[in-house]
Amino acid sequence: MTERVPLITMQLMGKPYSVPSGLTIMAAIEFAGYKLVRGAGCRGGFCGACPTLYRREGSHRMFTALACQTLVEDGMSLVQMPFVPLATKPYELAAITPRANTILSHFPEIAGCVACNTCTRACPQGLQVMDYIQAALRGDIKRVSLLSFDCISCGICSSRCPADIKHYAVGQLARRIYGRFITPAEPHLAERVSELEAGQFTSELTEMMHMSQAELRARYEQRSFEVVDDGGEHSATKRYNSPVDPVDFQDEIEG
Amino acid sequence: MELIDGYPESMRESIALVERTRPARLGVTFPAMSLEERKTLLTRFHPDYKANQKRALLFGPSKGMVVSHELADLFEARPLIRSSLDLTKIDTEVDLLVIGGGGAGTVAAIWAVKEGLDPNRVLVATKLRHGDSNSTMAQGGIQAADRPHDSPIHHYLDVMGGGHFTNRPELVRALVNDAPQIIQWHESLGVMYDKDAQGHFVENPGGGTSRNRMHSARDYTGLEIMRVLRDEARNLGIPVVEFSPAIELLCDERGHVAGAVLVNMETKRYHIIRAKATIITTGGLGRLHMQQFPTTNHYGATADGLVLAYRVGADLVDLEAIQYHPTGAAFPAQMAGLLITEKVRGLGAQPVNIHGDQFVFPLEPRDVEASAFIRECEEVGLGIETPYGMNGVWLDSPMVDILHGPGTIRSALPAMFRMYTRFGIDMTRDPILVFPTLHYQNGGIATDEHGATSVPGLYAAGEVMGGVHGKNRLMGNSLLDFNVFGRRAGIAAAEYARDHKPGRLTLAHVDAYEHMLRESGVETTRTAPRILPDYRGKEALERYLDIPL
Amino acid sequence: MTITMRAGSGPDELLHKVEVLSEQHLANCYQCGTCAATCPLAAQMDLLPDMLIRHLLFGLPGVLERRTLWVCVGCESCTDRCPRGIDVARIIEALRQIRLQDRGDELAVAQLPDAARELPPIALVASLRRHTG
Amino acid sequence: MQIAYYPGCTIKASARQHEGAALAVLRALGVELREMEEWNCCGVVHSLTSDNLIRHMAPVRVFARLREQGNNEVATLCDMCFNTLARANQLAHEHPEQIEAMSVTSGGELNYDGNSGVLHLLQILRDRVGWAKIRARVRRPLRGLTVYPYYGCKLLRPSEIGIDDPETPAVLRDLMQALGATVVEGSLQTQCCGAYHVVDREELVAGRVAATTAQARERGSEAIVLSCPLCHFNFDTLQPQASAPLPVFYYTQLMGLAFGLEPGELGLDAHHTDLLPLLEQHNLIRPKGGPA
Repeated sequence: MTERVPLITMQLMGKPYSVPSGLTIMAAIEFAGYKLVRGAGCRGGFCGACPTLYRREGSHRMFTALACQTLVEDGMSLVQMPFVPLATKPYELAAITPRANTILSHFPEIAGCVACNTCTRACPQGLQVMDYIQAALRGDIKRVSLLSFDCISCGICSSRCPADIKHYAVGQLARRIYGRFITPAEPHLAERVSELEAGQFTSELTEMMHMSQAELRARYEQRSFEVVDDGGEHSATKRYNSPVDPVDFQDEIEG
Repeated sequence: MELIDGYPESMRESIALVERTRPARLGVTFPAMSLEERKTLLTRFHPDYKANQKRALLFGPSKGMVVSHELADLFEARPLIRSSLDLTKIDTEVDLLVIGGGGAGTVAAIWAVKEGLDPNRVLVATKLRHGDSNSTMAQGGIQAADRPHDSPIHHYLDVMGGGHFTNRPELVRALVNDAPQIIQWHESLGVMYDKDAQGHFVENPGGGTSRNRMHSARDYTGLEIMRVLRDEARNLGIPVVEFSPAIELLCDERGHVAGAVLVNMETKRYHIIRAKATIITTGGLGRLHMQQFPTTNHYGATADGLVLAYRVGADLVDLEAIQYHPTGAAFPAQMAGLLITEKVRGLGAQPVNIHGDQFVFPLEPRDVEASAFIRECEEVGLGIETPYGMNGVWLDSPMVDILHGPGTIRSALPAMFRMYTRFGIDMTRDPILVFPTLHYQNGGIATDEHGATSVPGLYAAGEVMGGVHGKNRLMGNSLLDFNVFGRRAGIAAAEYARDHKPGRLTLAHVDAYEHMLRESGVETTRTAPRILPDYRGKEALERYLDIPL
Repeated sequence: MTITMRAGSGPDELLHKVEVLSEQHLANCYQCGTCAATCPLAAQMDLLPDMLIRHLLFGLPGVLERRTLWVCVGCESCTDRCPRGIDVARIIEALRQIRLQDRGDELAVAQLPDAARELPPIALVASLRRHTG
Repeated sequence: MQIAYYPGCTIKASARQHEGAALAVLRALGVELREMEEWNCCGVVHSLTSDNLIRHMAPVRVFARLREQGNNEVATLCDMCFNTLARANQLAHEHPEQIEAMSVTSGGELNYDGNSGVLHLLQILRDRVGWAKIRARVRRPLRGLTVYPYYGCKLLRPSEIGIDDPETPAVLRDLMQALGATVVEGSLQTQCCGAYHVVDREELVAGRVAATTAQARERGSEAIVLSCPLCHFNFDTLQPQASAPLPVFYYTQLMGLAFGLEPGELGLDAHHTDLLPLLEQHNLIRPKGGPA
């Protein structure tokens, strides 16, 4: 650090600690002398191991965050909530028939949603959680899947819900149903797998395995490359602009 | 520090130059290097090629292998338990013990059960939570040659070339051969890969690939695969014990692996697990912070499995080479080292220097790309300095939306976008600063194509296993690797468990290891496995009292 | 058995709570029995609506344990036909709410039979609203 | 005519045929229902106590969203949604302080003044389209078909919300007569079917359904016609086993038939009780495998 970093005070489970500003909550907890066993996972916002509840001076509200993705603030009073109990009935995906009430029959408690939106406000990923639960209630599996896709299963939604809904488990089931039954299967895949099973590439692969390094290098250097974006039917990149993607970050940018 | 939309004034000046050169750069890509040029660059700039940062292993089956000091320290360390530990009372008796609850371990357990093992006779032990792993953090994609104009042959060549032709051919064959089948399995499990309306996968290029075969699920590909696998394992009723790392393998009197000693990290109670077969799937080593590089890895990536396997005499391979991902975040400080997926470059973002000029082909293999970034900062001196001293180069992310239409970043890279937004940077408008970060353990425990190590009863899969990527892994082959070899190891271990019975448990190898340490003249109080890195603040530790409470 | 009758006079906590929650004045009831006569589910009730009002006014015990609370489905026939303008459905809703707050859910969602899981959302949502707190 | 449309959960689940038929019929009448972009469950039953604000959040949120999306009037097909929304609207209008309290606890998301209009589809048909126009659109009158209109509770009660006289409602009768059907009526038309008791007191619902269908049959009815998706589910699935069940129609399906719309649009095969024999008997659809 080339600048001198001012110290701030955070309350960790009620005890004040003086920590440098600019740290994430997780780094601040560690700076204070805690060795985390629970409450830290990927440390990059992907695993959901570090849900944190906190209050701020001057607000009556409870806030939620991922400790590894949020800067510590002066006057913050926080606790980590590294585990949210989950109990779900096992299911066999292959045995499910996707119907309008499939999700509801697995999770009847979603009928208790009062649309209070607490889950959405609590979601550290900024997902429209309540809307995907509502979509689940009316059997719109596609919408549940798209809206819940960025869920990291931290469980904050579930801990805050007055109807005790297990939002992240609802999203998981919907996505698996969507992925397996609702999106069409890749047409070329079965063909390629049966080619492989028939041993179509075996002799060429075996041949290459036994090539000298020099021969292999020569083949490698002569490889042809696929044009990155040919604009044709199989153009890889042109499909990235998915018109159905509902993720909206407008609030995050402007807020 | 005054920030303007997330960046300090000093960096804003350079961003203006990047914006100025952008129109001319669209559609003009810096040429790729020849193999000779790559080699020169690597030897001069890649961290792995710095001789003073490494030393040879003094003993054991891979004696003489030159590895990073940080890794050598772990091999030259004392076990956490003595051979006198009471092994007479076995806590759990299973057919298969899987050590590691990330991608490879979960896949192995699922396939062992599909192969016929009773789920209640399988145990997955994991150090953190089920799924806390590098698998979950993988963003960009998974390779599989499943389109008509692609083939396992092309894939094979790409993998071999990327690994500098040091890969074990039979492992690469297994990798490319099983890939389409793995994708098909994922489809049946309901993994939501990016697809078009007809079901065609969206397939993108990655560094070092000659065909577009990168399957993705937005930029949460690893998360999506991992959470589906975890859900499937739960539905199959496979028991997982969390926060319980293995601290030592157990052998029987023949020296065959026969289970492990687990420790509950919260109560410190140990558990003796006797298993007919054991699979190590403990992942990588980024949290050893080689040469003090930041890392993209998860909290538990401390090479525990390598240590355990080496203690029972398993061969290691290719651990000389560690993968530095070219694009770790370099600004802001809170994000330092976090992965910026290669998909950003796959979608057209160019790396540029302080003047906004290109200096390298955007999709060289990772070690080459990383070395070029280091050269630009350290030798050429055209890196961009951050207020806290770290240097980096720009990755011109706004190009993605320009090339593919507004909204592409938000829909194809939501994790990246969300992460930068949290720290006040809009990557659709401004470039992002990157520098190489410690990413992947290329080598590891040596196995055959069925995951069997040189020690009977012990299997390995995933990042902890070596040989398949040679000295350098290509993007999209780690998600593939843990699926292919997790599956193969699960099936092979299940078969092994059917015909083998472990004998009396012993920790004699611990004595033998201590003996080798002494013989090699290593005198140390270091212990291994490391289990977790220590990030506690210096001031707090200076006043730390180690007293019983 | 001794029953203490308070006949609407004196403090009665339950009566008071019901009156506040339902915003109805129970003493307005003159026991004509129209509500009971009009209720399509009266046959399943163990205390008819008019009697229920009387029991509350008298402070008789056991009102909260009556099946009537859960049999009433809120069709509001009684409400519409009451010559004294009493919203009987609100009185029963108030009792349900008091009971749910005291004793917890009347419906075990996790134990719903498979057949109930095949119902339209409308049935489950309504049932959960009336049977869970 | 364009009206914002709130479908409700069940319309998207077990009552899709009602929606399909309604949209087809309205197209034929030049009315367009435009589904709200984002909506949530209305809560189904209006909470009747004074301090249960959280239960009012769902319908109030529907109105807040309606406004956000630039509308001031909303139509619905479902009787329970209609009732819940209309009463929440009334609550918001009469008790702004309660809406304010809800808004405060929900991060200011729930601002609403209670000044929107809520329309049941039957009101649109009766009051905006008119029976005359409907009669004029009939291509294949339901001549000879005798139906028993069933209203249930939520269309009619409480009377300040209901769309018709709670004691002697006429809207379904008038509509059916406009389509050319014969209508028989009875005292049980306006009595509750047992509603959500189907979840855990099914016998109670079965009793109500048995009594009502017996009355309908006694009066010579060949079918029940109704509006509410919950009533529909109960009548369609819980009729006594003893006699052949009476077919149960949504009025929109009968309108579609009378308008001569494609039977495929009307979801006639989505019912538990087979509708087709009766329709074939009255020549309202072509028998399967019959002459084209």
